[in-house]
Amino acid sequence: MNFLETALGSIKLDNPLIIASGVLGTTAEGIKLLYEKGAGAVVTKTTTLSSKPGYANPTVVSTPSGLLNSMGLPNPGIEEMSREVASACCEGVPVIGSVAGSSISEFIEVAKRFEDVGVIGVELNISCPHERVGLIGQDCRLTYQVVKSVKDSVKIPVIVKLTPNVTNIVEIALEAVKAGADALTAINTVKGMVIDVNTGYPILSNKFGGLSGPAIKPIAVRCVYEIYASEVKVPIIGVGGISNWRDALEFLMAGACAVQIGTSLMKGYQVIEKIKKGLTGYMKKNKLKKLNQIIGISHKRC
Amino acid sequence: MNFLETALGSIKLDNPLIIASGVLGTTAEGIKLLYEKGAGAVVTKTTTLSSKPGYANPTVVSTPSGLLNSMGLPNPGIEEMSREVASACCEGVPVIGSVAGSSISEFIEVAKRFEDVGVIGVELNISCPHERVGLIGQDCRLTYQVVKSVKDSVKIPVIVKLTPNVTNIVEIALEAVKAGADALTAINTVKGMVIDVNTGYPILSNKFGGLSGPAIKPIAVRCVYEIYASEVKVPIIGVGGISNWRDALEFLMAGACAVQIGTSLMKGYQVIEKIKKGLTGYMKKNKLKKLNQIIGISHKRC
Amino acid sequence: MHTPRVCKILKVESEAENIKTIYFKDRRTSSRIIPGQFIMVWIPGLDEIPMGVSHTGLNSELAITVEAVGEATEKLCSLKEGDVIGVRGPYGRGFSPPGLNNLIIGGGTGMAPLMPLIELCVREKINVNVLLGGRSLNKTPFIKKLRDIFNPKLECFKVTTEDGSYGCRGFVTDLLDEIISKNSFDRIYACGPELMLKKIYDYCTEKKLPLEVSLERYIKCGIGICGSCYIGSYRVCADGPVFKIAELEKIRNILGEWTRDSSGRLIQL
Amino acid sequence: MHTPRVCKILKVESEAENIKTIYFKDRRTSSRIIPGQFIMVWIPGLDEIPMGVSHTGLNSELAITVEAVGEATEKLCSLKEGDVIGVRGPYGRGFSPPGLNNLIIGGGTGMAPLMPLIELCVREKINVNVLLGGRSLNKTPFIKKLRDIFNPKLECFKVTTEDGSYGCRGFVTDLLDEIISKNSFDRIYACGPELMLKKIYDYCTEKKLPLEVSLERYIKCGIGICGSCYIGSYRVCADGPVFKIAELEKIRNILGEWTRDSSGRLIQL
Ligand SMILES: Cc1cc2nc3c(=O)[nH]c(=O)nc-3n(C[C@H](O)[C@H](O)[C@H](O)COP(=O)(O)OP(=O)(O)OC[C@H]3O[C@@H](n4cnc5c(N)ncnc54)[C@H](O)[C@@H]3O)c2cc1C
Ligand SMILES: Cc1cc2nc3c(=O)[nH]c(=O)nc-3n(C[C@H](O)[C@H](O)[C@H](O)COP(=O)(O)OP(=O)(O)OC[C@H]3O[C@@H](n4cnc5c(N)ncnc54)[C@H](O)[C@@H]3O)c2cc1C
Ligand SMILES: Cc1cc2nc3c(=O)[nH]c(=O)nc-3n(C[C@H](O)[C@H](O)[C@H](O)COP(=O)(O)O)c2cc1C
Ligand SMILES: Cc1cc2nc3c(=O)[nH]c(=O)nc-3n(C[C@H](O)[C@H](O)[C@H](O)COP(=O)(O)O)c2cc1C
Ligand code: FES
Ligand code: FES
Repeated sequence: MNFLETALGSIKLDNPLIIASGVLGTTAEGIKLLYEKGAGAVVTKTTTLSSKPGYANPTVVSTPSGLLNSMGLPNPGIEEMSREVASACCEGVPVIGSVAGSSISEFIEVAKRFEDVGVIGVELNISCPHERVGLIGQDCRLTYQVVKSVKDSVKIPVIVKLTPNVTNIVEIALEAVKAGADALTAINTVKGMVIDVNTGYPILSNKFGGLSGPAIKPIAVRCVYEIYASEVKVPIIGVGGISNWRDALEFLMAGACAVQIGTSLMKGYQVIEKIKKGLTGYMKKNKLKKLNQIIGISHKRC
Repeated sequence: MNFLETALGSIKLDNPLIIASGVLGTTAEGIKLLYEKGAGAVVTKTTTLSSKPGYANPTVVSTPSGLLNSMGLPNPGIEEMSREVASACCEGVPVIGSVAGSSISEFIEVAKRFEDVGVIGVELNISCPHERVGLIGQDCRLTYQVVKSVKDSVKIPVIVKLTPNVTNIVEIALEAVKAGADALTAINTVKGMVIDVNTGYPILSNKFGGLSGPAIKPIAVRCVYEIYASEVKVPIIGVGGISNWRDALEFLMAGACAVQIGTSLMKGYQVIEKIKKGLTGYMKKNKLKKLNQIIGISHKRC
Repeated sequence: MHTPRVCKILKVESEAENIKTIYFKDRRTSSRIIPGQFIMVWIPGLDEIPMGVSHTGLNSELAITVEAVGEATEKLCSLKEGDVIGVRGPYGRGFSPPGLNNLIIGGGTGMAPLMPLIELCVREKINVNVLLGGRSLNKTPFIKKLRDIFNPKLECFKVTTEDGSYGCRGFVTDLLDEIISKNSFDRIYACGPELMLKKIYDYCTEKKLPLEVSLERYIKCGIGICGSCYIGSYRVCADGPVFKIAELEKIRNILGEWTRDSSGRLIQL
Repeated sequence: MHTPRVCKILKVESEAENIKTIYFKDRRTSSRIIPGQFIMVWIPGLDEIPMGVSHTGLNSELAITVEAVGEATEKLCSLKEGDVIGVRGPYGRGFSPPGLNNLIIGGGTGMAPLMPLIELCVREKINVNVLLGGRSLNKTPFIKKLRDIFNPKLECFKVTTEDGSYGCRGFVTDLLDEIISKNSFDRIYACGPELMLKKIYDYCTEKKLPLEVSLERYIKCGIGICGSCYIGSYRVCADGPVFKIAELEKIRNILGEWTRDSSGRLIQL
């Protein structure tokens, strides 16, 4: 019996552990390996129409219980990325294509090309804190426009990835749903900065970056909880600082139907199986049969 | 020679280490002790017109490299708090009164009462993430109104404490300065939540709380850097996750004229002298005479 | 670290009227606790309150002894085996290690944090004299437990009740003169109602006796950061709850006179 | 942990034309590094690039040997004693410990990460044979250092230059047949241009020899998380940079054929 099956609307997943965008899902072989290592699905590196080299190094730096990155969305462009993804999809790997662009037509084009090669859905990255696309997810109108346009252009589910760098994440979530979002991913990284005090230089070449890892878990859990408590009724994918099964469970209880992991892959691929094993153990111990029985239960505990 | 003197506009401080609001500055004797332990100034617990019991416990819980709290602004009301503060001010302790209220007139009244007992300035708390006052600091118009009204009613410097829980902290900072703010404090805590996975209960009785400690340092440094880089020209007080002199230095380099410490007092009062000693050592080693020589230097390193 | 660890209740004993002793296991607490330190007990969905630890046993077993005085303590007293509570800690500064000859004075549930100290003395065969005060036999906890412990050497254990239903009639402080004149104590430990402690403090100050008392104030964070529990410039949660006589000297004008409520307002005791 | 630690440059040596060896101290790296692991070197305000460690000495002393091939390496090569760099690491998987009889093959600055392995063998008196290939005497690093090391037992150290300006004329791979037919090696280590490595790989596969090579790909995070450095399903920064022959087998179609640029685009080598 599989205790971990879950659904994101029409997307059925064998287990709720999805690999977050930008974390190792950059090539066909990388994506396949992540699936072999147990992921329920893999989100690709965010892809744009043309290739982007990303920012100069340093692009990552440690912070207390976290990691700050400003990769700058390096990607080979959809032409080449869709070849990589096609190869993974052909072998049955559930891939979600992460999409960004500097115009609505670019979003549409990239999403369609992902659809063509057989992804199970696209995730719109309107939330990178160190990118211009991040501005979209900080604005209701832009969010609506981008989501609506993509939604009108593809048949596969459209997932919208939200940023915590807003005054009210629920407002943006509602806008995305109004525009047709089939699911929401919360959260992308939190905007931050690290300065080297020996030299005075901001360490990242881009100065600002996105904070991930355990440090942001309380922020991410709060966002998921807030969205689940709102009128938003589409499935939520929780992400931010998950590094063990208890963390994953915390997001499920807050209202997430699935979770993504990113930074914790730093500790090795085995974190995937460990989390699944832990969750399965928890389900058995508590005589639970389906994740549905725990998704959102924190909202009943008050 | 005192290497650590600094100024926040007309407020001169012996050293840049200020005790953050809500952290031990609740009584006369507490405030005096913090000053004896070496603080450059002490901000009081945020005070309202009438007494507030705060939220039920649990009001604090640990997070990775951080602390989540939702005290709920417990305070004895300005009548009683001003007596405590008066006693500290009489003995020459530089006290900053932290002010909140549920109406503009309450803000004004509390600020004036603080002024009457001799504080060196007031800090307007419009930024608590788990309080209604926090909504003020998320809105340009409300920020302007509250700051302007207080500014028009007192002669002492008015410091405005900002929240990171906004889309664009610079926008709010500019509004506060337009309304007459003499200095800005960045940042208050980041809105977060922790769920106990054994029971499903959100741990804090108020569910949501404010994240502090090292986890939020990269967010706080970013905010200070962004404000300093903007048209805002008033002094900035940096706060968020400072637990050693290198952390303090990071904020100074990002553009803060002074810093506040809160959560790191958990490790004991000696953190105050340790930070001062570390900063003095750094100044000497680098043959620097005044903090001015390092304040904001990161902006020249690009 | 300062996150409640959820523990199953192993056993609940009725200790006296409205007073229950609740057993559970928590390795972190049991491996670190010093008698006199306290823990924060979380009742999910309701409250989190400070509690002394009234027993430390084998295999990480611990107990708290709770008097139902309000919502949280009533709920705690109604819990059954198998129910859960959360605990974090241990916090604060505990009692000094016992000397050669020790006097322990407890008033009501104030005896709770002193119990592990008594257990320690008995285990290590250290001389210990115990005075326990209560309102009446039914309302006084630990009588049976202490009798069981002290049966072999009865002379060391004395009880007073206000109504005389057990032991001597009166207050525990009434016995001070007698016991202190007959003995020379290296340590005197006390916990109970603050007015009782104040009396003991005055007595010991006069006689220059080495007193330590455990105090109570409104605890929120428990980790010395929120400023809720000040007594003078001491934080009960971090600098206490145990204070030595030299420290009490600095707060003698507050002791037994003033406390602060949840908002920080001064309240006459 | 993955934050650059700023270090003062202690000394800069000119190693060959456009190649410098830069000495500095970093305790964390020196106390953990295994030959073959790499560090990320930060040039404040400019770039952060992967570098092998070419020397590990006493008192946390380390060195990198840098060939100026672009902006970052040129800047590094222009630094002087007293200037600062930042380093984080060590990262990745290094070489296996040497066997009884070892062959080390380096091409140009590819010899850098192999130097500490040679130092180790010499220090521990382990048999080691070294082949070093370069374009010409002026352009080939480490010749003097290796000659100093090997003077007492000259037979183990051979150099080839493409122009014959030193040692044998030709490629280092030309010497394989001879040295391998005369010896039986427990380990063969190689690092250098990928086409050279590919040749050595083919040779060793045919002869079933225990080869390990160190590869290069575009490194960004250095900690196995960003997916910039894939070669097949291996991450050079975390699964490599050293790969054993059985692993190379799985990427033989990529080796010497394809790499990826900073954007992840495939580039023909
Ligand atoms: C260090 C310490 C150790 C203690 N040990 C024990 C013990 O071993 N056994 C025991 O029965 N009691 C102990 N207490 C007292 C116990 O914490 C209170 O009785 C309990 O908190 C009351 O909660 P309530 O909701 O039942 O009552 P309420 O109706 O909320 O209040 C009743 C009284 O308890 C006080 N109180 C409420 N909440 C707190 C709080 N968070 N901190 C301090 N006082 C509070 C109130 O001020 C009031 O005076 C201890 C207190 C402290 C400070
Ligand atoms: C594990 C490893 C160990 C290395 N050890 C050494 C060494 O000991 N000595 C030495 O001289 N060189 C070494 N290199 C190569 C060195 O990192 C590159 O020469 C350097 O990054 C070039 O930077 P640049 O700005 O000077 O050149 P650019 O003009 O930016 O580029 C020149 C070449 O270097 C490559 N390059 C640029 N940045 C990187 C990067 N971040 N990661 C990988 N390749 C890059 C480019 O793809 C291009 O092929 C090593 C590389 C790796 C992966
Ligand atoms: C190195 C790195 C690269 C990332 N790249 C992307 C990206 O390209 N697109 C995106 O939507 N999110 C990206 N993210 C954000 C993650 O997908 C995720 O939302 C975030 O890291 C929080 O999850 P975590 O704490 O589990 O890492 C990246 C994160 C990291 C650490
Ligand atoms: C227990 C606690 C209580 C706080 N109470 C207040 C408050 O009353 N008013 C306020 O403006 N900020 C309050 N804060 C926020 C701090 O002043 C500070 O902005 C924040 O904690 C970040 O700094 P730190 O990481 O050094 O703690 C509180 C923080 C903590 C941890
Ligand atoms: S309870 Fe917070 S300081 Fe003591
Ligand atoms: S450089 Fe990021 S995974 Fe290797």
